[in-house]
Amino acid sequence: MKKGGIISLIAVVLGLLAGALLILVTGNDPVEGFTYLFQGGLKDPERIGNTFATATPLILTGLSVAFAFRTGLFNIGAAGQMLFAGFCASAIGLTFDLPTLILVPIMVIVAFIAGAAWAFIPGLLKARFNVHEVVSTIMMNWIAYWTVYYLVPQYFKGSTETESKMLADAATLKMPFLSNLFGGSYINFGLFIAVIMVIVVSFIINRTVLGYELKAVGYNRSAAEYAGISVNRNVILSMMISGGLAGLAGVVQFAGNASLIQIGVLPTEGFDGIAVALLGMNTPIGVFFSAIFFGLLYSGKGFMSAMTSIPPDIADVIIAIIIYFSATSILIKKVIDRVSKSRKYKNSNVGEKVK
Amino acid sequence: MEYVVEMLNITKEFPGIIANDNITLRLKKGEVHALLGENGAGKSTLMSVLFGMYTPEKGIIKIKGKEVKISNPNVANELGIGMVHQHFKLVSNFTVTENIILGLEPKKGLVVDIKTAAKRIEELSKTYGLNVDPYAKIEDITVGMQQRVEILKTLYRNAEVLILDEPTAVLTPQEIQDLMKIIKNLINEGKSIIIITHKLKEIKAVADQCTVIRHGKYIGTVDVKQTSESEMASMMVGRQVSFKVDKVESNPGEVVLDVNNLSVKNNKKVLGLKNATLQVRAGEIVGIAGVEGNGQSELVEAITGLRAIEEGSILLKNQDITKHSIRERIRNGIAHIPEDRQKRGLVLEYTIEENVVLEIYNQEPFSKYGVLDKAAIAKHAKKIIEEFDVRSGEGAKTVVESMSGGNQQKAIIGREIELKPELLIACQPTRGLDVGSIEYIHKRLIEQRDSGKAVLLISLELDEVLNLSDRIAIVNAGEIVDIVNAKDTNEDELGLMMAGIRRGEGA
Amino acid sequence: ACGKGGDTKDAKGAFKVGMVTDSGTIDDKSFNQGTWEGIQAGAKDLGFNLKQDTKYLKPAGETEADYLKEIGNLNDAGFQFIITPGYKFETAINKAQDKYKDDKFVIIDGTPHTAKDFTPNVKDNTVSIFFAEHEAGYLAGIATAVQLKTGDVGFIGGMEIPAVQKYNWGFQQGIKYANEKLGTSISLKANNVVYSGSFTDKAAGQQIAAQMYDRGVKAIFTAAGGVGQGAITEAKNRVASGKEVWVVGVDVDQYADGVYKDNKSIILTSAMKGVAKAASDMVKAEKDKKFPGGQTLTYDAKNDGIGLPKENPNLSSDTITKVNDVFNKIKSGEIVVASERGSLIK
Amino acid sequence: MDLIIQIFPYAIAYTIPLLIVALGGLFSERSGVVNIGLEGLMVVGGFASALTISKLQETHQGEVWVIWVGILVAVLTGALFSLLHAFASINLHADQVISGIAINMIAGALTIFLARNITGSGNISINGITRTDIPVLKNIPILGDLFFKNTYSTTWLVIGILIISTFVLYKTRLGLRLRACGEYPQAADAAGINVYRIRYLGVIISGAFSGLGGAIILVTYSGEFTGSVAGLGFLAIAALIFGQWKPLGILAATLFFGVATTIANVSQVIPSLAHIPPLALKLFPYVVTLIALVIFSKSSQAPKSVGVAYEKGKR
Ligand SMILES: Nc1ncnc2c1ncn2[C@@H]1O[C@H](COP(=O)(O)OP(=O)(O)OP(=O)(O)O)[C@@H](O)[C@H]1O
Ligand SMILES: Nc1ncnc2c1ncn2[C@@H]1O[C@H](COP(=O)(O)OP(=O)(O)OP(=O)(O)O)[C@@H](O)[C@H]1O
Ligand SMILES: [Mg+2]
Ligand SMILES: [Mg+2]
Repeated sequence: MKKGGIISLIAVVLGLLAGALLILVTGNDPVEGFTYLFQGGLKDPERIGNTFATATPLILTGLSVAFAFRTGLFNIGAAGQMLFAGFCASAIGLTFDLPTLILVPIMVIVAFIAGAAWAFIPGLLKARFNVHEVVSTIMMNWIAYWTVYYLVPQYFKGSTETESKMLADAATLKMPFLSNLFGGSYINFGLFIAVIMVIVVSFIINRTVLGYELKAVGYNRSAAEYAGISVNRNVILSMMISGGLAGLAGVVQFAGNASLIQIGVLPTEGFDGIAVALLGMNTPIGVFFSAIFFGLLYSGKGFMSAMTSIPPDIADVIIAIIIYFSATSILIKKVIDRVSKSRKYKNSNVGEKVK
Repeated sequence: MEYVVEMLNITKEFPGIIANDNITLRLKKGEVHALLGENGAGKSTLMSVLFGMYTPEKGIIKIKGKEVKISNPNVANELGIGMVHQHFKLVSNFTVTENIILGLEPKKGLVVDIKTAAKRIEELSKTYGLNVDPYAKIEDITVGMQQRVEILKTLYRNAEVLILDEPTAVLTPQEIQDLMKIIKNLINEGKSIIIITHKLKEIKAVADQCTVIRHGKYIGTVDVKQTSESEMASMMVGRQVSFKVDKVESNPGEVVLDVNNLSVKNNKKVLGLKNATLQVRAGEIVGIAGVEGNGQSELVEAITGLRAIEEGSILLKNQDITKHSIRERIRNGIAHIPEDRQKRGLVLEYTIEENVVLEIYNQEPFSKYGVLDKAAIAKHAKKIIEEFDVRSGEGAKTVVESMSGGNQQKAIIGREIELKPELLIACQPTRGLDVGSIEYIHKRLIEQRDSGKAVLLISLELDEVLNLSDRIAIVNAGEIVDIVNAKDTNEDELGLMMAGIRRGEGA
Repeated sequence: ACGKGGDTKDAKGAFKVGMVTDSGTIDDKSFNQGTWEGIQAGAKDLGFNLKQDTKYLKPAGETEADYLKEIGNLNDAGFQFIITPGYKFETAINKAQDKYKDDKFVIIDGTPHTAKDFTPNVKDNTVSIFFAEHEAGYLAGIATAVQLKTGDVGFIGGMEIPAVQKYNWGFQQGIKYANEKLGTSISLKANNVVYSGSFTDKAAGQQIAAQMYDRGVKAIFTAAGGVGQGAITEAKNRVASGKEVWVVGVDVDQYADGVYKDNKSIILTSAMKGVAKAASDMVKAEKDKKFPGGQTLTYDAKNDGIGLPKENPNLSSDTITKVNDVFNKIKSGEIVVASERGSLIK
Repeated sequence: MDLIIQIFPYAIAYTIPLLIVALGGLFSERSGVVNIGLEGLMVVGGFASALTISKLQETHQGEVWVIWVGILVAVLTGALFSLLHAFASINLHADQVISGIAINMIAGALTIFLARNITGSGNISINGITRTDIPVLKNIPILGDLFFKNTYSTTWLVIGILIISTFVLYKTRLGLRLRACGEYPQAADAAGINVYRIRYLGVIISGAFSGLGGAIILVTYSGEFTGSVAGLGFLAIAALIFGQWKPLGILAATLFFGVATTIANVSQVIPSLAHIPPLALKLFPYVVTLIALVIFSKSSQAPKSVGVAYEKGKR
């Protein structure tokens, strides 16, 4: 894992270097650009708060993807799970008039369940029929997209046909005290949910019987089956937990960072989650830091763009290149191995088997 | 007489291991040359070098006296060298013809000319007595037939020199006989052959010369006619070996496993095991002898619950477990050393610690309230590592992927024995292991028997079955042909029965 | 570059104008583009350094928070005159006008209000601008009807947002008026009034337009962003194979988009709203220290804030005369175009 | 039936890019490399052709060869860009799915970035090609209406490629080798075939075809590059699986998507469809795909070694 962290860091550095090159090519000053990029995300409490807020749903979708990954599944459907769960949670928030302390926990739980339910279908199809989850979750994304598209205007039409009614502040995760602490930023309770989930997921994966089973199934289905672990049950369960985490991202996004649902958009956080998980080497802690890093780039790029004439799209290019580098991390790994091996060889008997 | 192939002072290294260390091998025209060595001695590697799949670090290769550089298999083909690999290199949903012509496809215009190719294959098949249908699909033909396709592949490429890598490992004794005939035909047609094997009897039967390597090093080349089997064996292992296993008379007790009229479907959805009835008692080892794919896997998977059954019943200590889940069967005392240790037996990404609790991680003391107790697990692992001599780089924390096959196997065996089972099913427990490990594992299996456990042994190695078992069930085409006492039978008789010929029916 | 929150104006008296786009892009051939072009035009007239003194930012998402973030970025970079197109900015501007009291805001197609309370809350540093899209749609309806005289026409909208709906309703009323008063016989069937549900799905635009044309529709009024582009593609295609079909453009003069050869276009006319004019007006007003803070402006027929293009090569002079006639009647209040659906289709 | 005839030409227009991209995916997967980056490769193709065509049309208004030059550039660019994926997944044994995701991200971000820098705008519009009827053939009853009226020249190009691809895959040397590499690369390697080269070829073809698909979208129904192809690349992958990795299966699957999506899009205009809830129509293609995948799951024809990196000498 330590090596994984180093590889991610190297990928980040290489991505930033490539970005710097691009900035240079377009006739701008990379040092200036990066200065403003990071200032934009960190300069004052408000910006720091916004960076955290931007990172919050990414932490959760990143966890969602990483969790599935750890159990051998590729959940490309976090966007749909997030959207559907966000819709269900918002529906609760718009329908019931309850005190915040009761309503919001219900919404959070409903979001988790809705996300899990949405992911249950691909999980079931995978377990029972061996339908590849990449395809089924893509289909489920579109099904969520159109379902929400038609249900929002039908039942929760807001000021126009294209958006839902706005949630009352009491039905959101907003925390005025926290927001004020960060200079009026829109940071909200979702961050705590995300951090708690990082800890919970980390605990599940590393310390529990459930995590042991899920990983065993992910690494080697045949061996899990041999040991009497129910493979199907675990595949479904894993997809559901992954979907539930994406669902939490949904409530955090639509009842925290925003307070209404716009139809006609699949939340980009769902796809960014893949990149976050990847850069985080699929470990909860890694996901946390890589989400913060993504949040930093996303919230800083506008400022960079405002202060210089570097197009804001450069941030996306940098992220994409970082992902390519971490996808090809084997190259980096080889270099590291070579360096550490040549060291190892020096103080061991050459010719002995390296085990 | 001139040499068709000379490999001189070949050295080939892999990261961390020297697979071939200064090896020399010379093959005369019209000769069958055996290459002998233990598992991992470097035989396949040496032949891969000759076939252009690896480039050696040192050494030269001469073909018909001329020095050559064999940079890839195409070059080898052009030089008239063909290889039949230990693991067949056949595309299973292609036809025989498609497989044979792959890489050397005749064309008619733009189109691959299957017809002409098939005709040529048919002719070759006749010439060498191979009897292969050029239009059959690989997945539909027997292993023996597939091997002939591999031989045809080399002949189609006009190979002068054929390399056969452990060709007999997957064959029935009768198929082995046929192969020997084919080898003779090939020699008569002017081919030269290198055959890899660690079966001394076969070398005696067919080879002229024998080159022995050990731990990647060249030991020597002998004239087979002049050398005894035990001489070759000690060259191979480096010491005097007795392949006999010491064991006392068995003392069978009550019936532990009782399989009645069991029928099970195989992966192709047809009955792979038909109406099998078998009992294993406490304190005895029952061996299953048979060629791969004759119902052994189906039997074991049905007993362990990995595969649904069609008909029949399975009783464990008089309790009907036919409908029990895998986990319940493990609880009830079935332990299973799986035939494919990397596919079934281990989670390669897990450490030794994690692997030794694969079946019991959810029981106390290894977990409580759904939370793993890492200390208890570590203690358990330590015990197994010590008792079963599992060697690895970082002790209990070693990721098993990085361990050698023998040590992986020891870890599995330790884990299963530590389950303290009533019935121990051991499938191919020594496959791919060296002599030292084999001896050790055999000792542990006998120990289990002597302590009153029922042991079901499945092995493709007749020697192993004969030496370890008290009783032997022979399977053929999914049926139990017969069950005999190990003392009352021999390899020849078993071989006949494995080919489906019952006792007394004669050949 | 520039320091934080510095002077609104530099030595030359130029100030920096920023814009935040809504979900569309800066080249959406619609109000994002219109707003930006207006800013550029205004700034150019005033002799600004376009590269340094004007800037647009594209938010990462469409939430209030995303919008506020970009507004904050502009503010911090010294762009203290900020124009935002679209009703989606309503709550964001409502907060921004309090948060950045030294900045000036122009919101187009919307008015600041809180989440719960829809009463407009236009502070002194904000101007809210609306357009009478229904009047523009009305004129387009008249022009289409008079030019074609008989036959079917259709409407393709994007998503059902207010501006698009108003175009639609106005268009329907215009057709009706022409049929009743100007002797035309144009029909607009319910099936031919469609909201595609997207502003980007060009394939859908093409397919819907094709179905309409196949069913005898001669001209389609599109108010649908990229979906409209799909319809234009389809129309060009048909004209190239000798058929006569038309598209009525929206927001800006789309004539150039419809050119298929020799400067001939399938754009019959366009229902324009003066987004660019509004944006440039505001920039100039600020420069002249006449920024109408606190007001809600409506750009309509009366102040030439909406209309058809000056040049309409595809309209006969008779048509143009009649359209102008109606235009004047709207100006004078003789004709009142409803901005509500009422009994209209969809 | 009438309905089908009415919408068919437009359904085809939608089907064709999907078909060619899925066909590209077929070559990649049959050679053993999963390519989830088709979406990004389409975007790259769309961008390259848009840029080329718009530049050329500035001086050569209305000339058809301009379009074809644009398409050619798209094909080449797609092929070139796919090398990134090939290198990662073939030489570096990277996780092919992840590498594909990275390709999608790079393509999306880089094209917009370049478009902004080159043209000052993220969008590039062009004048596309027009549909024509095929003389004589168009008069065949029903078939003429379905297939030979209102067709784009690119449609015939793609149909041609489909036929050639089927031929290549099943009748030629290359096809045999390609399929062997996807099924059991060890066998191909032992037969002296350069597995890496074949896989590179498979990926490059997928890049070229995806680029072509992106360009076709541009020159037929879209007329404008906007930095995205709205999930069509992913849909192509679904069609590839739905079509069971066979050219004709893919044709059927993409045609199904084309027709179903077109029906959903135009339902409001067509009186006989107008009463079906639009949600049902929109969901139809996706739900049917899921059901179809379940039905086909029993007899999956996936190349056995697809997605598995081939390491020479690994046993
Ligand atoms: N590609 C490889 N990379 C690393 N090590 C390898 C590779 N191939 C073989 N080895 C190692 O080289 C040694 C010789 O292997 P080889 O396959 O030649 O043995 P063998 O004599 O054919 O054994 P067997 O009887 O099991 O077939 C072994 O230790 C093996 O693990
Ligand atoms: N194909 C291969 N590729 C890479 N490494 C290999 C390969 N085969 C073997 N190795 C490595 O080479 C080393 C020796 O493996 P091998 O299985 O030959 O051990 P061994 O000497 O036979 O030990 P044992 O007797 O315990 O089986 C191990 O570290 C193994 O991981
Ligand atoms: Mg070994
Ligand atoms: Mg070998």
